[in-house]
Amino acid sequence: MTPSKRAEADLPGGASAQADTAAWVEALYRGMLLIRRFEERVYRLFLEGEIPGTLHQYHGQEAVAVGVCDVLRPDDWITSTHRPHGHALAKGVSARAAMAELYGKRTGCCAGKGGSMHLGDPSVGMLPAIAIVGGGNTVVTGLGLAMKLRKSDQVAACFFGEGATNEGAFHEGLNFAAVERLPIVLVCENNLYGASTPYHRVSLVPDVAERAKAYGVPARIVDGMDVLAVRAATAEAVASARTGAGPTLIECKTYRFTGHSRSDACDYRTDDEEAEWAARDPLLVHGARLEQEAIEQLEAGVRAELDDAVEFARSSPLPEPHEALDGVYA
Amino acid sequence: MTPSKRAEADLPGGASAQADTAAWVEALYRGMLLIRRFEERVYRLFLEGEIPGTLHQYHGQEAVAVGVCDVLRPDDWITSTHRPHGHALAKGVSARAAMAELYGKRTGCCAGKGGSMHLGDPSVGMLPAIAIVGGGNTVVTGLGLAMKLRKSDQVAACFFGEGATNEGAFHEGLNFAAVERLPIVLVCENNLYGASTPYHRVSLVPDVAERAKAYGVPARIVDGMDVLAVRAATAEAVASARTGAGPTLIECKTYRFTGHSRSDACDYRTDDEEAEWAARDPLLVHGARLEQEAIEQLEAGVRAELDDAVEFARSSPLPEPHEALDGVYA
Amino acid sequence: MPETTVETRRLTIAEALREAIAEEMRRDEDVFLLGEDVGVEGGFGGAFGVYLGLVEEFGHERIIDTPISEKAIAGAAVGAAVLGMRPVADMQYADFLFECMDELVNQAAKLRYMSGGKLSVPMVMRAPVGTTLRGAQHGQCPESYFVHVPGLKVVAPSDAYHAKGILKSAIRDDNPVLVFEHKLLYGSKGREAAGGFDLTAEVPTDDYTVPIGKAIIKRSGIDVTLVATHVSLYRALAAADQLASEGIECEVIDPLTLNPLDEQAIFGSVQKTGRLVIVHEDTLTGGWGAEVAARVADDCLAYLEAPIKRIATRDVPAPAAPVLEQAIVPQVETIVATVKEMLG
Amino acid sequence: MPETTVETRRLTIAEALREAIAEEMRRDEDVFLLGEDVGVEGGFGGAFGVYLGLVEEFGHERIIDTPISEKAIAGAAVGAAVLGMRPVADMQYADFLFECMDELVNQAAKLRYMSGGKLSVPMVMRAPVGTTLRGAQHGQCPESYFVHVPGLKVVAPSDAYHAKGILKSAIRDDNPVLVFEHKLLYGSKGREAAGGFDLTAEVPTDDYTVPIGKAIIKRSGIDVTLVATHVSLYRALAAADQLASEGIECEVIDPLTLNPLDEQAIFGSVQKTGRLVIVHEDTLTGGWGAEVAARVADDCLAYLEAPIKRIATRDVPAPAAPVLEQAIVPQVETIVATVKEMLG
Ligand SMILES: Cc1ncc(C[n+]2csc(CCOP(=O)(O)OP(=O)(O)O)c2C)c(N)n1
Ligand SMILES: Cc1ncc(C[n+]2csc(CCOP(=O)(O)OP(=O)(O)O)c2C)c(N)n1
Ligand SMILES: [Mg+2]
Ligand SMILES: [Mg+2]
Repeated sequence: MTPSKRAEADLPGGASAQADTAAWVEALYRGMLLIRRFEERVYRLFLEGEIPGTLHQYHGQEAVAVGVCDVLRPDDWITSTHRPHGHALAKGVSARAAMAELYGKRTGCCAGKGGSMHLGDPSVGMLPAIAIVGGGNTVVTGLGLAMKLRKSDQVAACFFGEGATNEGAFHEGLNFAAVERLPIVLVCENNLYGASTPYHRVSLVPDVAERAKAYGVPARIVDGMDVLAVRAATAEAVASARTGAGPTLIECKTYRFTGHSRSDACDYRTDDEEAEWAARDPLLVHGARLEQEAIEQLEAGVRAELDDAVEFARSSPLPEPHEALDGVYA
Repeated sequence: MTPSKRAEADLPGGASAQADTAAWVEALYRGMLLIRRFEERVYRLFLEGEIPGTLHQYHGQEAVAVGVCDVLRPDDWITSTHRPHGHALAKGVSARAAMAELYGKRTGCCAGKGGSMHLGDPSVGMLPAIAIVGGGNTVVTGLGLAMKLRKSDQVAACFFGEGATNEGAFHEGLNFAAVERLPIVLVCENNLYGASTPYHRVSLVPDVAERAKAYGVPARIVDGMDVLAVRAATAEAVASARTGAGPTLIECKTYRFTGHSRSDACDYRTDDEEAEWAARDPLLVHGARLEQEAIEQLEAGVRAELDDAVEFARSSPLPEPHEALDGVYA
Repeated sequence: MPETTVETRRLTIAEALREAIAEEMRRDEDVFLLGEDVGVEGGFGGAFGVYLGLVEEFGHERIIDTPISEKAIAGAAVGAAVLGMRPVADMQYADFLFECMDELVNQAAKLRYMSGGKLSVPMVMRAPVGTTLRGAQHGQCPESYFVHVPGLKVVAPSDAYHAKGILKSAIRDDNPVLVFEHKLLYGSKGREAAGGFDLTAEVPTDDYTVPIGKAIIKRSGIDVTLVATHVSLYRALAAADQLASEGIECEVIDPLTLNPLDEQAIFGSVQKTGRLVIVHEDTLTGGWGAEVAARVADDCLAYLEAPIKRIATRDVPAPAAPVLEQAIVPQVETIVATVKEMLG
Repeated sequence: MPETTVETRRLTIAEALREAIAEEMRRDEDVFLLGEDVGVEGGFGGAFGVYLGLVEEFGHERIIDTPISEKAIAGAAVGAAVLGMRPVADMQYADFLFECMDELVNQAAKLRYMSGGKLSVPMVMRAPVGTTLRGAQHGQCPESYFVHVPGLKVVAPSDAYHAKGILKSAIRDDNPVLVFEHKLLYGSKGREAAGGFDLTAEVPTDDYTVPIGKAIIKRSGIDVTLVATHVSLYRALAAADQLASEGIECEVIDPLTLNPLDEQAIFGSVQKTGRLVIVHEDTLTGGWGAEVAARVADDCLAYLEAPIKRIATRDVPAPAAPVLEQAIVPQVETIVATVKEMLG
């Protein structure tokens, strides 16, 4: 049983099961590490002028993407946001295809047309990321509706920030999902800020989970810095969705370790606050469950994977200019 | 002290105050009666082909418009919906100006340009009614914001149906009003149906008031068939808004006695349900507080007022075709 | 137009649309309908009765009554389409499309391209248009906004035969297609507005489709080309009748599809007539008539014997009073006068 | 252009806009600003830094940080304007306007008319446009959608002098005005994109305004008229430079206001040159260039010596890869080649 096949199963007991568990704990760590190192590389390559465009990075929130996607099957779907690198890697977009996309290469997961803000790949169950805040929250209802109408037991997960909960899309999407009992998991990454704006200045209700009540939707608040906590809550929500019980909202309390976008110095946050959250780094939290040696091995593996990804992206061909005109219509 | 000046005051005690009270109780009844008879006339005139266009009528919900507007001052504002006749009359649009507008005459409150769905008049503190469901819910925040910025003690009330609460506009407007502590009263007329659709099929939460919690906004549920109940809740909400405490949502449980629009036979409602609500007719409920003689006098007065209004509308000039081009830009 | 050998009946546009949806739903399990008030028992069958009877046949699973949430309706259609379903979404009035522009413009139209062509969005959005005494927020003809969106297709049928056939094409198309119909043309009530024309049409009993992207020559002529849709089309035809009695032969073209536009049909006609009048009920400035004029002014300039004229609703919101509404919407007399002036 | 006697400094567009807002807020208590991230301490001063420093001077009462709620932003602006305030609303990217189309198209543009002319909606909506490597949802130039809305005014300044002056006019205007600026032109970074042109301009220190509805002749010429805005304007100027060296004299017009369009300025130029090329970064089909072309094909047909050409962004969503983006957006070479072909 590979980690991703574990799906809704509980942590296994017994001897060989314990080996399984260890491998799975490592796999979760590796998933987060890949995102962290990917983001670090990408940031450097961006500063060096190799990667064009703009970036919204995922450092700090790795436990959410990995914890959620670990529960999902390949034929489950996710929607993502302007900050999609972590979601993409966690759902199974290869580092090569993601990196090449950031480079604007034809081998990218969107053939160079999506770029950082629209990473995604239908073949692994990820829509091109929607960079309109809240945009995924209505579209995901359609994914759920298709699954329901086809009586499949697939599930769709929708990632969004706490800032998105003030959009009309959050409201309409959640209510429709509730009424139709769609197989959807709403994953709110509450990192306290929408761009520079702290949530407490734009919502009198500090917990997004509170809002779910307005729609009769069950909600859970979890430690978004602990991949196992995220995973456990997701497993419950996914199981419930698969059996037709409708949507669940999971609010993951988390923090982005970088600026909102590439040029943000985060002067609207205090050093204390940043330090406090840095101490809860998901790699530290989960790393404590691994041997140091294992971590080093994983680092090496990830480094190799990213070396390869960068090499792949660099050596990939640019799209031909005329390709810009393809793919608008089917 | 005229009834509308009574504003947030409690029902008065004492002898002359009791006369006042009686006059005020009558005034409330008259306000509702005017709406009821107005709607009945309009419907007949529409069927006879005298009134063009389309109609969404207010029969049955009179206690809401009258109860709310009785608390408001002339310099307070309201926003209204596709079903605005009652709100307009209650806020002070004259029966003449309203009727002429329905006739498409130049003397109408919107010079013939608004029609049934956009009745309103800035000079009595009523925006042209917004016939986009939920449309008033964002615009009203601007009214409130202007009042707050100018440090006036005005208040803006926003009428909307329970159906509107599923629009993104409800969500964004309410949250923004809450965060900015705007002097707004949100008046939800929960008449159980949005067009043919019962609310319980489009919301898992039957009480709209429940939704207010998601924004930290206090909410009250009141008997929307009793003008005094509506008035009392509004008085509290308005007082709180005037002192800067922010918005309140009032959910008025009510029922429309006619179809959604002119051609609706209401086959989606049961006779039993209709009969049950007919027994709670706001004119009956409040009529019980008046002498029969007083009621007959009021009927006569209203009849005369409406005879005059129809006569005024009939004899008013049509707009000149070229006037269609005026008034787009200031 | 139906061939003479096929069996036909006369249907209104509303009946034809209903048949199209029912037949497609029978043919393909992936087709479903969603919108406000589309399937409530004892209800309206949609704002204009087009869906009456569908819920009885297909049940609430495939005829989905939604909350009043246009963003959810459009977003759900987009998402379901991505997974291969073929949603037919209903907007009671086209005026409400402004509530779900993001879902249409930023999502439906772009997801395929953003994915590098890896996915498709085979959805239909139906939206009734038309200035019909309901005032400024229920009387718009917003086709032109969507003509401007790369990734969307826009069709505007004006009779029962083409409405049924092109709706079927839209449902089978792998792209998002917006279908705009005119409220006055649904049944027989609009007959007067259409200048007395019979709005029913012969519709084959057998399955057929009408292609997206092909215009229809409604009437042949050599003096001037009239391009028009919906009620304006019937007014153009009425004008052509009047003008014919004065010896002026108009060629009347129903573009049927506004994007992709069948420009060749229009170019061909203008090359023959040398004169072009475009008539639409959408407002003038920035309306789709401008696009037609611009293309002709580029491709057919040498053939033009007169300035290109556009007759459109005046640049104002729709007023409620009948006398005012009438004053802003293109009328037969204006078309007649314009053509005469061009030729005089 | 500033007269020689007034005192001026060179400013970027961002600086000029900031000054305009600050001066208007000082002048008129009713002016205030609202939008996302506009006034957070330690924040960005809006998505492009235009508002830096404003909250320090005017406080959070008049510089209002909103939730991420575009409908609330636009709706609040509408409502406040009705009561006589003069809100300046901020849309971080013009792409997000699709989230508040109802408030803009159905409310802001129509309330005055619906009221029979009894009220006004003196609001401003600022929205940065432009294809700048951010992909399909952060690279649109959606001016044309709003040009189509009766009741709205649409301006598109391209240098600091006009940006400041016309934003002031917009704030003082009693109608809803959408102000579209190009992201690449805010500071000095866009210089390269603009063909090396200096994007700063001399801006008077004293109060001045630039009228809405008046075009600017940026360069005089007799052979062909180029109409363009934003980055395309600078590319048109660069093309004109190149063409001049080959003896072709272009007249380059910045319409500045897209609605109401200064058609007389364009007609006058076309009557002189007989040739018209419109260049814009909005996509081709249904873009505002079509309206310009249609008006000229109506009013100036007899003067035209060549087909009217439109050079616009290709009809696709904006791709992310630089090489693809470059392929769809109008470039200097295309303008040069088009003009030569027209004259050849
Ligand atoms: C509709 C819309 N409005 C505004 C933006 C600009 N914007 C991009 S990200 C962002 C903040 C989002 O905050 P949140 O949802 O909390 O996500 P986070 O960035 O914290 O991951 C904003 C305002 C946008 N992309 N879309
Ligand atoms: C945005 C929008 N969607 C749909 C409609 C069509 N419509 C008009 S009234 C109505 C029902 C409204 O229900 P509710 O808000 O409960 O008000 P009620 O009619 O019961 O007074 C609908 C769907 C509309 N006018 N605007
Ligand atoms: Mg956030
Ligand atoms: Mg209702």
